[in-house]
Amino acid sequence: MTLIRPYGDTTGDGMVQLSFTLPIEHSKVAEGAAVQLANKMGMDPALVVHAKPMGEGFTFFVVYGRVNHLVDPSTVEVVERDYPLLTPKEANAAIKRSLRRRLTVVGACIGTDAHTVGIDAILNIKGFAGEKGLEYYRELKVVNLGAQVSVPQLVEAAREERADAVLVSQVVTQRDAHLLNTREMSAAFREAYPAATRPLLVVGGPRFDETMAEELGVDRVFSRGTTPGEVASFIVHRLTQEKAS
Amino acid sequence: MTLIRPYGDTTGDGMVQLSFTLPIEHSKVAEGAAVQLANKMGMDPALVVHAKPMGEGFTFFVVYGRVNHLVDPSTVEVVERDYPLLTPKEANAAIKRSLRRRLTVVGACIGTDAHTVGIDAILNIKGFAGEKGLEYYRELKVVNLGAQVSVPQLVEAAREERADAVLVSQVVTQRDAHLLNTREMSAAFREAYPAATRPLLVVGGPRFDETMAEELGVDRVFSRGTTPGEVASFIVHRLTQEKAS
Amino acid sequence: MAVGKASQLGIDKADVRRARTLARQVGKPIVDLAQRHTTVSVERATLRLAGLGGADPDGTPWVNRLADVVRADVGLEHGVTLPVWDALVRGEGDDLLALAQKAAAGSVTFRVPEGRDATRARAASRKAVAAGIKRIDRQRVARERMIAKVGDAPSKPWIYLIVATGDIHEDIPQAQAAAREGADVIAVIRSTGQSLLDFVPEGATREGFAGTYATQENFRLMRAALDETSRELGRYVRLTNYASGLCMPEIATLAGLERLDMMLNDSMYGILFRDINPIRTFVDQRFSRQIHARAGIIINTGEDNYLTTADAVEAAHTVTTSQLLNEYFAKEAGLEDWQLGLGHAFEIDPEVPDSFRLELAHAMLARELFPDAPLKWMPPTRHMTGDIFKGYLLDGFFNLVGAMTGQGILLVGMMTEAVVTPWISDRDLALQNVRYVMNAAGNLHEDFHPSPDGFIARRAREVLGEAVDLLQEIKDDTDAAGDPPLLAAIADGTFGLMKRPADKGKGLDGVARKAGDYYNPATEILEGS
Amino acid sequence: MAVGKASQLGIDKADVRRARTLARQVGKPIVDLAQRHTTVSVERATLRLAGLGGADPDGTPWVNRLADVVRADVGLEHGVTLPVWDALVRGEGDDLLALAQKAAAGSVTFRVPEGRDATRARAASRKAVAAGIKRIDRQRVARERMIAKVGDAPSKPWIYLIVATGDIHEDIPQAQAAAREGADVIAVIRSTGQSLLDFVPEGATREGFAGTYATQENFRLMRAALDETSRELGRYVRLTNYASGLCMPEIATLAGLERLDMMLNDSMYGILFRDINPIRTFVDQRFSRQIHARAGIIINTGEDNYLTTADAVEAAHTVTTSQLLNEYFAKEAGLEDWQLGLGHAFEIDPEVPDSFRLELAHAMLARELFPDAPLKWMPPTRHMTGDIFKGYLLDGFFNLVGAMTGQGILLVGMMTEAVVTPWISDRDLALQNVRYVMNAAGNLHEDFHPSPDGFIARRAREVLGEAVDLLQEIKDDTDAAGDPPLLAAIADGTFGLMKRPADKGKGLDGVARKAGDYYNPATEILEGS
Ligand code: B12
Ligand code: B12
Ligand SMILES: Cc1ncc(COP(=O)(O)O)c(C=O)c1O
Ligand SMILES: Cc1ncc(COP(=O)(O)O)c(C=O)c1O
Repeated sequence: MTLIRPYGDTTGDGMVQLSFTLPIEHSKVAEGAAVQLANKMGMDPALVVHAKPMGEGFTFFVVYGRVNHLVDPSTVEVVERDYPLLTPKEANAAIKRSLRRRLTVVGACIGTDAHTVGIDAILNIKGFAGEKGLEYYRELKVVNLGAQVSVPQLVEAAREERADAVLVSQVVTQRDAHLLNTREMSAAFREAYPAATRPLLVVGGPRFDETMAEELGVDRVFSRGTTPGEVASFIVHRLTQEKAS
Repeated sequence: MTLIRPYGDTTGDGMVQLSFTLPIEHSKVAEGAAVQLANKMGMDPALVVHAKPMGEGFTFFVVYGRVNHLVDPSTVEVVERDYPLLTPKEANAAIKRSLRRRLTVVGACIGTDAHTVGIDAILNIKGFAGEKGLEYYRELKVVNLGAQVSVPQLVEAAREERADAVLVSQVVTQRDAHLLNTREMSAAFREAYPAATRPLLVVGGPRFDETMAEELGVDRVFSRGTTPGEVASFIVHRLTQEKAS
Repeated sequence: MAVGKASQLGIDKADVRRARTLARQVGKPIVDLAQRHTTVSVERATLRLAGLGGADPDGTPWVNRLADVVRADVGLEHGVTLPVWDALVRGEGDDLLALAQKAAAGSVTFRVPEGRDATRARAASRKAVAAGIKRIDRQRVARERMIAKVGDAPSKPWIYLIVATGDIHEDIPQAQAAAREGADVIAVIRSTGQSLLDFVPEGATREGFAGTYATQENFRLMRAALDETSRELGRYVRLTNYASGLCMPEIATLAGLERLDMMLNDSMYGILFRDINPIRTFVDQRFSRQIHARAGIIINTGEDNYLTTADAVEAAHTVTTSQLLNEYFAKEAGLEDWQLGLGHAFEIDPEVPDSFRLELAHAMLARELFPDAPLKWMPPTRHMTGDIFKGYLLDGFFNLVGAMTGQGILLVGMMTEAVVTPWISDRDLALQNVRYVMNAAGNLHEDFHPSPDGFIARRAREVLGEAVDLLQEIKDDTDAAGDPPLLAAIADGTFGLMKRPADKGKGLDGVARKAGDYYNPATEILEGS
Repeated sequence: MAVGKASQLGIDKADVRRARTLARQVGKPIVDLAQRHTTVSVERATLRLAGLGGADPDGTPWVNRLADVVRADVGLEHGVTLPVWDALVRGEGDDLLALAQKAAAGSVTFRVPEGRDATRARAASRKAVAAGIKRIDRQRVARERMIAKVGDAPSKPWIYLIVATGDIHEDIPQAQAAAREGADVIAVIRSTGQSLLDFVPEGATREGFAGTYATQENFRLMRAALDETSRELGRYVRLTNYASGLCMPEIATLAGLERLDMMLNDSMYGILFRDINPIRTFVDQRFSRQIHARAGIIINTGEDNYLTTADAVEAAHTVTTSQLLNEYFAKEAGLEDWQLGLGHAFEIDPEVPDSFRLELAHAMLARELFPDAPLKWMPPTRHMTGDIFKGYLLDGFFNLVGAMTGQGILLVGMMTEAVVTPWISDRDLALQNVRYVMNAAGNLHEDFHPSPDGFIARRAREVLGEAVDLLQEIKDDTDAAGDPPLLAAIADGTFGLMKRPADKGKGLDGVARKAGDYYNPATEILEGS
């Protein structure tokens, strides 16, 4: 792969659009400050095409310009799918073959987060983007604890249900709520279980960075647009491989 | 003045919005490349909140995130008005007092540019933003050559009219047309006139950077939102000061 | 659009009457149920009306400390009033605070007074609570005076903007900026999780998540700031918060005391979206609405929320059904038409053909059914994505429906809906969007007359028909899942696809069936008896 | 909206008839004037039809070289045809190219043939030119066949998108991308300055400013690329360019030869906005429109441009007036209703109260006046600013007017209008805007019936009234500034506030009054005589 640049209307022109607010009254200096920021971001020339005074002591800017950075896609690290995508049928067969019992999955929105639509999209039969949710899988037992589950409640439920995997959703991200809660959760599981028997920990939500699994102490992070099939395939892969190995 | 940062919803949060296209098919790697660019621009964390495949081999991104740059308004250089703002009456009086003749201004859109609204806003009686244009000033003689005037034509007209100031508008900026044309124009005047008698050269248009006068070889650059009064005041100040000094 | 005017949508008056009759038939047994119960929060609200505020050093409010001890000693079924004022009359404390502190220290024992003791306790408590209600009355008068003096919002719809930084001291300047840019109503969004707290936090707070805690002090600070801005701008800027969750009655009370102007307050939201026990909710609802009625507060109901989980076309009639129920419950609690900000929303998938016309049909239906209610018109949220440009456009068309259908309260949509809680610039851009639409097309309704057998009118009648059918079904729902029928229907997942049985859900343990000697001076005064 | 239908705007049929009569009365003397003159570009177009292309090593087209020599030898008033084919018949060159080269080298002298020489020259020239016209005819058939085979644009309005990189090799992939994203029409914007070139550049070009040069080769490359994409997409994607400026007749000819589908072509744009001599323009106009008529090309007129300098409310009637004149001139030149993409635009200051309703009124008026013309609906440009969000919204409301008033050709507005020529993402976002509006509200016109005495209908009638008054005034304008009266009016600054006297302006020296023996086989064939 070769180096690339942003594309406005000509190959290599490097053009981008930027907007932000500065806590400063509108003036020529304020516009200069906006240019300074854009310059620091690598935009040169940077054109302030719109400056709007807002409230008291704030100005909103729209800036267009060329960035001089090169992008090297070959150095991008992404969490690529390192497991095969299975149909529900295949997933069921793999579980049957390898575990000889149903696999139990416990899901929840933890902390004070009440956004259940995401986890429901993964778990409920209805599913998401045309794929059925995990409840549809005959060999999966799904326990969906719903919203605002505390970490101790979750650990408790995981124990009671002898969960093979725990699926946690976090949607609210203000002040990094999702990161704090996830770390608290993974620490609690580490505390409550010996390493060998700890359930697989999976966390998901639209604003997660999928490369952060290790940092958060979980086995996998799923972000925006995840489909149930991906999640099922991952769980089955990990849990049946473990058994196999 | 103190250092400032962009403001999303909390002092110091540094949040900005960025959008651009990369010439790359949509994929996880493409999203990673978008994050890489944002990181290089100093955004960290950088969140790709929207990625849309466009045409073949292009993807459009919207990215939100925090920039770590600080902005120092005290180091911003702007072209501040270094002349007094005169009313038409005062300007007329100053000319009369100092030159004892009418001052001649020749205006034009040069090159292939046909956007006359900007220069007309400055020159025509009708004016702009509630201020009358230069034609309204009794002591100014205004010769508006209109659109698509070539540089030789302009020099010729300036000579014929014994212009004290030449006002040039440039609106089209694709491929830096405005900069090229302005440089060609100022070089021609330097060629055609001895330094002492060269008319004042003023250039304007919405996408000019006002700090570039020297680089472009002109006496002043006016940008977005200029009003006729500012231009008249500048011309009068420069030409009557010169006489005075 | 006034009552009595011929229907633009070809709606038969008899159908509307039938819908209201059904709503009453469904709602009345719930009111009876609510009257037979009390809750910890109703009791704490009563103590707050009597002037008990503040919290212990751990942050637990004194009303909680006191009510808990009373309950432990004598149960909840008599209400806390008789035991508490009995103790006061007995000289166990100089005032409520002293009593609460003593109770917390374990040095008082409560009893249920009888005979003359009871009469004395009743009289003393009624006096104390009446003082609180008088403060609410004075705030209502203060609001009316201030509006008369500085002026009201210049036009309808009122422009409603949210602030949600989590920090009251960031919220205040942002709210003031929003007001200066044109907001008529400021809503301070609550921190996640507050709805499930069984107490109201105390003091000025700076650490909410995606919203700021609702506290009496935060209410006071924000109202004072907006009073200042109202005077500066020459128009009264209204303040909104949430009377919702486990402490609904108390928050309503604090809102009345601190002169908030509108409150989110839905008869079923807590049940469906917070899994709060249905009986707890209906009891708390009725009390909080009685307070709102008294305080001259406009309520905002939450039908828009259904459409964030259910499909906005398929479930359109559940919105209408819920509006009819909310109306019934609200009026029963003493609220007047002008106080009913019934909710609905622009949540149809923009990919659906004719989505805009469907939105118009739904919005016009609400307008015709509730001609004298302000109506709260909620922007798109579910189909907003990270594509902020598309989002900005969608918000513009939402505003257009608002303008064309005479909505009273317009919640301004943000282009960053799918990204972050609103930035200062999001609000500014959003207001600019509203202003353009209102100025350019605000009078378009004059030119807009869907034909009575056209797409829009047919759709509106269809939705009303489905709502009537649903109400009929609810009325007839007499299975084991619950009684009254509405409880059975809620247990079955009729609303927002959530199944909420009457014997489950949070806060159930805070509910008690009233004993024969139950007494609550607040209810007595609010019900005018 | 078909002819004969009752007016939604309460417009009196008699007023419409009167407007058309006045347009004819104003236009006819101009047609007579045009018939009495020829221009260098008309003559060069004739040579192009006869097959002369290419350029000398300096880039000067052979048609220019040849025509210039002929003119120097015998003047323009006889046309170039007789002298040129006379020379060919005389054996001065094997073909046109050889003759042009010889002429350029100064080794031929031209004369005006008489008697049998003239007859022979006429016959030979007619044969040569007929071959060119036949190529145009074949392209028309090829277009029709291709549409029949791959399919046409699926619905109205046609979505019209511009590309403007300045480089034909960047334009092509961008145009193809735009087509794949939904464009029905691609317009390649021209480089600044081309309109004032008195020759058509040659070859594939990569260095335009804010647009790409219109050349025969660029036309061919882009049409071939779009043919490929049309087949890929299963719908014929139309291509547009500009038959405008000093070489209007030649560019029209090249468009016909290379199967372009639409051309910007206005009867007065060159006069007003490029300061081209009025007589030159009217002569070139008539010829170019005869070509377009023959080629089955749809013209797009330029009334939108008026509103970039004049106020869109005050000057609304000048748009209507110009549309009526453009219609008259177009029909006189043989164009049919379906070929009349009459221009108008959404350019009212968004700060003006009721701006959206005013836009609707203007757009509906155009729709009623020209029920069978496709109409070209132009997006806001003048009031677009660097605020791309506001711009995106404004474009959405522009699209809505387009949908509600059945415009045939929708020029898609860009959020970066005030910033740059469109980026690839701007087009994509803009198309998404159009798609949302069409899908969500495309059928809104069914519900939209402005009352005949309401704001919108009154405004429409007012504008029509003003247009009729203006036409009357023009007809009566018999002052010294010009004759016929339309020339006087143009000299007075009636349109777009520009004063353009008939004896001034660029290209005047390329105009000649025809001599008695003037001959032009192209005109003869095109006029079917
Ligand atoms: C619907 C909704 C609600 C509904 C929730 C109903 C419900 N039962 O879930 C209601 C109305 C109740 C609600 C309330 C609030 N909401 Co809300 N809400 C939304 C909304 C509109 C859509 C979210 C959604 O349903 N997305 C659809 C699902 C399918 O997508 P998803 O969650 O991303 O899930 C996918 C992936 O992320 C992934 N995934 C998610 N979880 C998991 C878990 C696992 C294990 C895996 C493998 C994958 C996975 O897979 C899913 C399918 O692809 C968003 C705005 C928006 N348009 O995004 C705001 C939004 C999420 N809400 C927000 C806020 C702030 C709130 C409130 C806190 C406001 C308040 N203070 O009152 C309240 C309180 C809620 C609370 N306590 O948490 C903010 C969050 C801001 C932030 N980034 O921090 C948002 C972004 C709106 C905003 N801009 O302010 N909300
Ligand atoms: C009106 C207009 C036209 C009209 C012009 C009519 C006329 N007689 O001027 C018409 C329709 C003819 C036109 C045509 C074209 N236009 Co044009 N047009 C515009 C438009 C909509 C507004 C410009 C305007 O009038 N602004 C209002 C005036 C008052 O503002 P201003 O020019 O900035 O002037 C102020 C200051 O800059 C300053 N100033 C300006 N000049 C001077 C000079 C001096 C001496 C001083 C002191 C100050 C000063 O003072 C003024 C008052 O404050 C802009 C888009 C937009 N919304 O900005 C596109 C725009 C300028 N056009 C553009 C283009 C590309 C064209 C064409 C080349 C397209 C084509 N290929 O066909 C053609 C050809 C024109 C040509 N040969 O130059 C592009 C330029 C892109 C770029 N940045 O390079 C724009 C930005 C649109 C776009 N996004 O594509 N256009
Ligand atoms: C009626 C009502 N109450 C409360 C809320 C807020 O949710 P929470 O209960 O989490 O504060 C909403 C949602 O906006 C609502 O509509
Ligand atoms: C009819 C017509 N011709 C030509 C043009 C383009 O301008 P130019 O003549 O500079 O190519 C326009 C503007 O869009 C137009 O409307």
